[in-house]
Amino acid sequence: MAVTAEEIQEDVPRSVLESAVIRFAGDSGDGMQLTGSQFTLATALAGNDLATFPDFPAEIRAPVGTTFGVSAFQINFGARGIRTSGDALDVLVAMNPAALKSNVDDVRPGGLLIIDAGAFSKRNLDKAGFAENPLTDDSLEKYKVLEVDMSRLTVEAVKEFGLSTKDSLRCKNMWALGLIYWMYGRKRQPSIDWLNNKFKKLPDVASANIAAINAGHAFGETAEMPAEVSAYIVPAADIEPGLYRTVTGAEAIAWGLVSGSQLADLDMVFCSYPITPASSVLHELANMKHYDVQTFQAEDEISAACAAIGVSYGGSLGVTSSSGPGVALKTEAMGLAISIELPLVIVNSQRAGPSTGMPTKTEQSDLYQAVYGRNADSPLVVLAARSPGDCFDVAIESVRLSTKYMTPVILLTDGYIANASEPWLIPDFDDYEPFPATFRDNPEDFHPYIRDSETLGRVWVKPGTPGLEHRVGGIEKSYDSGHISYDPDNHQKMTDIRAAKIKGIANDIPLQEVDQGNESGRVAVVGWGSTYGPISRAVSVLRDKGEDVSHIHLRYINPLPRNLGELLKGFDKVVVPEMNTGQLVTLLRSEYLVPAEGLNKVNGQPFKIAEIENAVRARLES
Amino acid sequence: MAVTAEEIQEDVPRSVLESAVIRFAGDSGDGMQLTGSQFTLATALAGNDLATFPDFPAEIRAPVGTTFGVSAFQINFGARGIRTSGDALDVLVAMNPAALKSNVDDVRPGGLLIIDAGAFSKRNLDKAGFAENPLTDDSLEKYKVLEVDMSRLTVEAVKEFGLSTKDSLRCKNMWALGLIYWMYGRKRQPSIDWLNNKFKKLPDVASANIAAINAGHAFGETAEMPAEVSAYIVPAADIEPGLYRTVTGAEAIAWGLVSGSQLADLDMVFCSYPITPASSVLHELANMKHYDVQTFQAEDEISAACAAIGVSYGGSLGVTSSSGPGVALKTEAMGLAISIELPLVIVNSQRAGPSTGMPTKTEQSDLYQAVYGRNADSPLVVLAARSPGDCFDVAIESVRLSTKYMTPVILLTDGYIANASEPWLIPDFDDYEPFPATFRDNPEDFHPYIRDSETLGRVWVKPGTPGLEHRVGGIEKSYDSGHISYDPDNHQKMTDIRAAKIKGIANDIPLQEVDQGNESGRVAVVGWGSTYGPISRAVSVLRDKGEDVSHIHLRYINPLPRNLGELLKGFDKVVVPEMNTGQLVTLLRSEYLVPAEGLNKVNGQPFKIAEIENAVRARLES
Amino acid sequence: MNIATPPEKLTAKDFTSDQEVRWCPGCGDYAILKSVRGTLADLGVERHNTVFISGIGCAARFPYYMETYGFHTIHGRAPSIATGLKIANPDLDIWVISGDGDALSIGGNHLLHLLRRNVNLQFLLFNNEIYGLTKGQYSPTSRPGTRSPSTPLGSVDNPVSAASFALGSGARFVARSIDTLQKHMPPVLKRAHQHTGASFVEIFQNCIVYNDGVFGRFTDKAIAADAQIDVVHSEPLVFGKERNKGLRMKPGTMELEVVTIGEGGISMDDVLVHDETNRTLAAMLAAMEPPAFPVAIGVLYCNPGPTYVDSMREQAAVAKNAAPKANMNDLLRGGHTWQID
Amino acid sequence: MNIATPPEKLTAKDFTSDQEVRWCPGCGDYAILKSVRGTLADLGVERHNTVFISGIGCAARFPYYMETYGFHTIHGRAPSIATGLKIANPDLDIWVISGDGDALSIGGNHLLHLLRRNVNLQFLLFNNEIYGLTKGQYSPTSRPGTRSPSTPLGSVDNPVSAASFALGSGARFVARSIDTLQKHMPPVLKRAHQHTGASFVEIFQNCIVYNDGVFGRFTDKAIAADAQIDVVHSEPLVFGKERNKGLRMKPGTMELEVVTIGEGGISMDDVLVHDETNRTLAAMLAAMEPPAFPVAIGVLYCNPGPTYVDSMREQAAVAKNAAPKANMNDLLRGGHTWQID
Ligand SMILES: Cc1ncc(C[n+]2csc(CCOP(=O)(O)OP(=O)(O)O)c2C)c(N)n1
Ligand SMILES: Cc1ncc(C[n+]2csc(CCOP(=O)(O)OP(=O)(O)O)c2C)c(N)n1
Ligand code: SF4
Ligand code: SF4
Ligand SMILES: [Mg+2]
Ligand SMILES: [Mg+2]
Repeated sequence: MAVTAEEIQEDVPRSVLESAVIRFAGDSGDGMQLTGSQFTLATALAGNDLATFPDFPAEIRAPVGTTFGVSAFQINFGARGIRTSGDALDVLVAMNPAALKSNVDDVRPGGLLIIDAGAFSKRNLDKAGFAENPLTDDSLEKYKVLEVDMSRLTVEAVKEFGLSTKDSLRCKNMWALGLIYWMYGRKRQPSIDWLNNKFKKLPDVASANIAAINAGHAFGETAEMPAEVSAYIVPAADIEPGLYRTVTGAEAIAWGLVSGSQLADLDMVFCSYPITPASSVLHELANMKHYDVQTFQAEDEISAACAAIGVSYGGSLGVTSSSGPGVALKTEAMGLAISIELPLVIVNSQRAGPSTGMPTKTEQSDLYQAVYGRNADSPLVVLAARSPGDCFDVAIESVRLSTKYMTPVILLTDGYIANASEPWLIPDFDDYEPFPATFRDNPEDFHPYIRDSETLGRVWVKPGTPGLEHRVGGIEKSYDSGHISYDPDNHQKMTDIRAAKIKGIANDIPLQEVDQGNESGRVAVVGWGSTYGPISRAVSVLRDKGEDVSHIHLRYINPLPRNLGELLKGFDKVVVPEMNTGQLVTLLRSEYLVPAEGLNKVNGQPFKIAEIENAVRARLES
Repeated sequence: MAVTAEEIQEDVPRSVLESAVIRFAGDSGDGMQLTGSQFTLATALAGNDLATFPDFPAEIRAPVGTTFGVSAFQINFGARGIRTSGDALDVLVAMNPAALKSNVDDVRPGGLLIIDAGAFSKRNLDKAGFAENPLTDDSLEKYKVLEVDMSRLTVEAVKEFGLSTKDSLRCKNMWALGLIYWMYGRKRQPSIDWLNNKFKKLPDVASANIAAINAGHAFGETAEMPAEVSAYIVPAADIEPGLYRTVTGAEAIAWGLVSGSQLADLDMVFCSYPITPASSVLHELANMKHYDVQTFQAEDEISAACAAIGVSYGGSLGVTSSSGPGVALKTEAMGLAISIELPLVIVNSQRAGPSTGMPTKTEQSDLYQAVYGRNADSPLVVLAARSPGDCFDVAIESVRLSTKYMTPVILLTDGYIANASEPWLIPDFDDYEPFPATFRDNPEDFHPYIRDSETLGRVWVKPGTPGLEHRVGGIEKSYDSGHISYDPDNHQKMTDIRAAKIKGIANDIPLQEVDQGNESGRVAVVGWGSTYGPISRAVSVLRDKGEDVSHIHLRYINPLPRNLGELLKGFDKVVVPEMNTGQLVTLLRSEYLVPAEGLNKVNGQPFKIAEIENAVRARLES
Repeated sequence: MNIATPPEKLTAKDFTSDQEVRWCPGCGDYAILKSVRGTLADLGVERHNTVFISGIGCAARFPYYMETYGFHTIHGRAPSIATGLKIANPDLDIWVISGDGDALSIGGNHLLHLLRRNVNLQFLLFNNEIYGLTKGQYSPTSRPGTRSPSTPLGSVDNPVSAASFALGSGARFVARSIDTLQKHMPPVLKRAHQHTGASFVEIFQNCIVYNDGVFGRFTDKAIAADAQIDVVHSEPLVFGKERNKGLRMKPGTMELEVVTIGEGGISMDDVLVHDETNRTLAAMLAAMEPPAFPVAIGVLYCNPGPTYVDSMREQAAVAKNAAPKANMNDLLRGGHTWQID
Repeated sequence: MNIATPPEKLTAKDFTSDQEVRWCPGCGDYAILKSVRGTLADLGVERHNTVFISGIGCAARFPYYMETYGFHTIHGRAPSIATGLKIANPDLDIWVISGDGDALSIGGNHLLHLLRRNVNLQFLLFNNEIYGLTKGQYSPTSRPGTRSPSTPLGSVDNPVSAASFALGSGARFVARSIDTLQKHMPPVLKRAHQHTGASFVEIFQNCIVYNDGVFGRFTDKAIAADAQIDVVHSEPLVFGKERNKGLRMKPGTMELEVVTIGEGGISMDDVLVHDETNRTLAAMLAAMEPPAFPVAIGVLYCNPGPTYVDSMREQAAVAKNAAPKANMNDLLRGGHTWQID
């Protein structure tokens, strides 16, 4: 493999690393997310595989210098396949005491701390809640520490551009980036181009930032580095060839929904009410009017869901999106969509709860809500995306199933997937099989609840079609005719067919594949959603050590793949890691009566590889 | 045992029956519910055990004479314990063609039809959709038919009181009641007293109705009855001694909530938005201002739930009530109550769904919603009432658990229980152990999330208490202090303690008892809610025939009784009849990995005894 | 089922579906149904292009009885569903049917936003000041003191005025009629239909079962002429059996008063002329209550403005013109990319 | 923790909790917080008797910063929770804090019903015409054309006017102030506190991050005097740097106009005198928009009426007086009973 960007020209001796985990942490105003995404881009261009984890503070702009105002961006990159943003940090860049305080525990012993000593004023130490200056006591003993007065060095580096001190200091993230670029032999040019473009109208700011990058880089090249700090090279990974870009889950969902509606030959109206971490899908789509996408910011989630139903009733594709508390409000409307049998895609970007919970932290705890969370017998389809890139395909599949079977589909993603970006092998849209929706327009023998004998989906009619005028509602309907019916047997029949329709979808989805390992054996680790990365890595680590462990990862939560029961019964143990208190595990146990055990974590953070590895090992040994 | 009302004086030979099932059916305007409840009262006074099933039309006042305007009232009474309103009818009283049409199929072959021939005009036959007059073709062959021109006979009987023909005809339900009174040897006096009281201000109307009862009764005594029609006696049942009254589920819920709040030494505010079949609880409580009950009819269900949370935050007992679609709207608020850890009782009077479904028909399909239906890990307590009278105790238990553990409690009842009335051995309120709520008022070492070490419930503080000012919210809270916390480990700890608190309640509830049968054996029939009657009867029928079947009926759905798993494992088969597509069965299978099987019915009607009997028999034989 | 091409001129009967009407005999809803069917026939609209959307309630059963497209949705949410439908298909002619509970209790928020967005459709509120379908509880429009199953001692809340609320929410068309006024209602409905934007029409509707005669204070034959004023744009605000009563601004105040023409030196010139484009006047008319004032019916306010869906479509059209032809592969390759060989 | 007996006279500092304030530096919320703390101290209210209830949003973080009881609830529902609390404990002094999204988008219906019921509490709406907490999407009060992450080409909906909506919903106290007016706000808050019933106060609040300067059109120092009018009951409606501008009814119309005293024969006598009990005037004042008109601040409307919880309690008291002493056994045995021996 080869990167099209020109090869790195080295003049320093560099140690070779298989992978590295770096976290940039600073105040919300320090531009850590930008720094992280620039480094991500440079790393992708260098041909490494990578995964990232942005971690925002809950406050818009918390008071400067406080721990709850710390913003961080983590990246794991390597010469091998990378599945998670990394368990423990090799390098922490801490731009102030608060950033050090709230992140240092994640650094592996012996890891490197790069610290802006210029920010360690008494005032900042106080704000961060340090009684003692950690740079002067021995609390950082177990790490390598590189103290640099980045603040002063940055101000000096950008002096010539006449910025205020405040504005000068805002370049210090680029200084840090420059230093890290040097450490890992990254090329500066793409970031320089990006800065020139971003600050087109403020050339002094662009130049200052570029000067800061260069200064940081030069510091690495020329400074007398302490012995512990060296320059590295992380060779390119063996990556599937093709055209790549980075993509976040929110982007991929948006593009997948648009792609799905194009494959279904439908206009799409996306109806939503802002909520963290779901809003970014709305923002993305609001910019896509030229793709026959309309966005409707409703007055609340109920209205958003209902408007989406109105859209689908009108013969376009209605999509709505929220996070757990907002999806809760859509529940009654989902019941209507189930009863009225219209397409509807509901995207849930899960976050930590209950109630307001921790809006900026990730969790997978809305599976119960998705599968069971409605009054009455109300089956619908539930799908889950495993990674940012996977969101694209799952979104398309949601549209396919929703329109083909005239049913609501819930697409589960989460705050981690929504915000994290990963390199993505861009698919060719022409490779996707279209699934054009069909509308009834023949009045002959028409009834609104006539069903397709194969899918059991009912006919879809666009109001405006002559001769097909009809009336439907959320009251129980007579089989075929759709008229109001209180007939006992009819209700039984309708309940049964609603259930059969969803169950039958099992025949239209792929058989469950084993992601890694054998089709039977000692332990199956079964996951869904964003735990894909850590499970996958943990299982490959275990397998590398010769353990008989397999990884099964579900995209289809309801209905479940039709071979899943058989598959699970082939393992002595089934372990189900989830970022909740045990939800998928309930489904698997009741569905297949397999003694699946949960492995649960609800602290708002993705699983660490070691957590899964250890838990599975414990099962192997027991 | 003896009935205090004087004993029946017989002068006709009567066949003795062990039990009988009668249904009164007529137009909504025909007063069938009144007729039914008068007969119920007379039957109770005669010392029979009984169960009733009122079945209203969905429309307020459907056009006269149509099948969808038919209103019916069924009663099963007997000399033995009665558990259901009866599978098949022994007698159908049909006041018009529509009533015959929509009810005749429920009459057992050989059963008696008592028909107001005077209402079988061409017009009425047309409205009911009869092509032929069923009285003149042979479609009623398999029944005994007593045709009487009740309309004409009633008009004649009441002539002397000078009512209009229309008003005269409104007495015909009393004529039918008189006839049935004669058939079963009931005393007329209580109904006569009731009529005199009800029409105090319209003595002519009272007299006319009384004359109609007497005329119907006299018709039975004197008319040349066809051979098939005879007079019966149903001996008094062996009923637990004590003071009785009839009670509907809605009444019992209301009184139980009031009792619970008195036992907890709290004022209660009941916050609700009308919805069928839940409204009757609101209506009942709206009349109870002198029991320190306030009712608040909110603008919607969300507001009702939130107001109830405000009430509990204020140190009174907040209760809210609705049916499935309304409870769906309360979901987000329930999450707040879980997070904020305040008492809240949520009564769900279940009805057939999804969506608007069949509001007047019963179903048990909101168990998933109750147990799993929220975003995030959101455990709460779920209880279920099995019968009208049982509602009283379950309501008290809901208040007890909610206040003791500072948690929302969902009380599941259904449309059948809410409307059906049964004889109720009135408990002595003084027998109930009080469970007074305690409020923190000591500022020393106070934090709002301090917990009781035994219950794990947090402290309850009344705003207005000096020195305890504090702030709480739906964001994740720091253990103890209650301050906002985004700390990962704290979220894990709080999630765990919320779960542990609810799980721990299993130690504060009774062990599961076996309602009938042995503690282990071939088949356990496990039920919850209003299926109690038919399961109980079906199991006793089977046991009478020597079958090894037990009946286990759950009041506690979450947490489940701590011995339930053991108990179920003692049976070869576990059968779970539910009026849904299989919800409790999911819980039992996942919780205990027992191969429980569902027996499901969703036609808006309670189970018939035979349906359960046959299904269990099939399991016994397989 | 109907044939695809509508006949030359449809009649009220052509707008009648095959569903049996299931309101209580004598319910005011029948009269409204009749008016609406007749109005549609008169307007010459096409059945297949007409959609009735309703929430839940007695009123909300309306769509079943119309031989058009109809959607009986969930309680209070019809405005949102109608908004989505209009966005998806702006060419449809949409009528929303709602009750006082549906529109002003559970659905108040959606109504507010429908009105401020000015979505182009007709919104008919059947106000019977009671919850009919759930058997007679009081509603947010019930008079204080209303005894109902949930307020056995009489309600204690102040009712909301539907028309005042609509005006406060930014409605640009507010009108009123009465179920029994079979001559009055059709022209009002036609004006509503003609108005581009959200047309809000409150119809006083008698619930014969749970709230019979509650509007008697201004609809009883004997007093109707003196207790109602039918407001007409550019015409003086006169009423009364003798048409000798009028409304004017009470001198020196910001209040209306009823005057008698020919008494105390009052002439026709003193009487206010109705200006349906004036929101202040509309608000004063909406607030009038008997016995001090007559109840205003007719078009209280009509002042068209930009509508949501049209503005949205225009913006989209501009964006489409500006942007290159939509192609998914272009989109996916639109950002920073790199090639791995 | 505080001691149980409040000291003689509390200061603003006594109303300051130990929680770190977490708004963006420069946010208008700080100024409002300062005013409220000062006002409570001036009013001499007791901390333990004071409760702040909020929904979700930046504004809704407010309760954490007050050394009183505080409940940060869920988005849009604070009015309902406050209503329940007031029913449970009518003696509490309740302040609801809300944002334009919280109160007028998701929570519009509850606000309507809070106002029409006239629950006795203070409702403060921090209107920054944007969703702050969720990072800057437009809100129902945003000006048309507002560019935001969800409306990159500019919003196309007509905004709702908070004060007009409140009046249309039946509010009996409507006032306005501006975050930066530290002298103006406290008296307005005191009037709100003094008023028995639901007191609605809209406070224009600058979101420095997502909507900075959106109120500049009437708050910029240079133009403020000419672009604001502070309305005071019984005083003429004059404003302007020279205090020579006034409002009057445009002759022959139902509209306000701005006049200059001393020009074109206009004298002080021509200028309207503010009558805070007149809803029509209040509605006209609420609707005024620059540049044609100044923005009205101060108490636009105050006209007390019966309040929900008090009426409810009175009704209950009467019922309790009338009915026999409550005893559960009596209740259970109240209907028709029979004895089985
Ligand atoms: C979510 C939900 N809550 C409550 C109900 C019960 N419900 C049905 S209609 C109605 C009110 C009806 O009143 P209105 O809108 O005035 O219509 P009317 O029957 O008077 O025409 C209520 C409370 C429901 N169907 N759904
Ligand atoms: C049910 C629900 N929906 C959406 C959100 C996300 N949300 C939080 S605050 C907010 C709007 C904030 O705007 P505003 O009320 O104007 O307050 P501000 O932040 O501007 O002070 C939204 C949409 C939520 N928390 N809960
Ligand atoms: S209950 Fe009232 S509103 Fe409903 S159909 Fe009957 S009369 Fe009409
Ligand atoms: S986002 Fe705006 S409203 Fe929110 S705290 Fe920051 S400045 Fe204030
Ligand atoms: Mg109504
Ligand atoms: Mg705001």
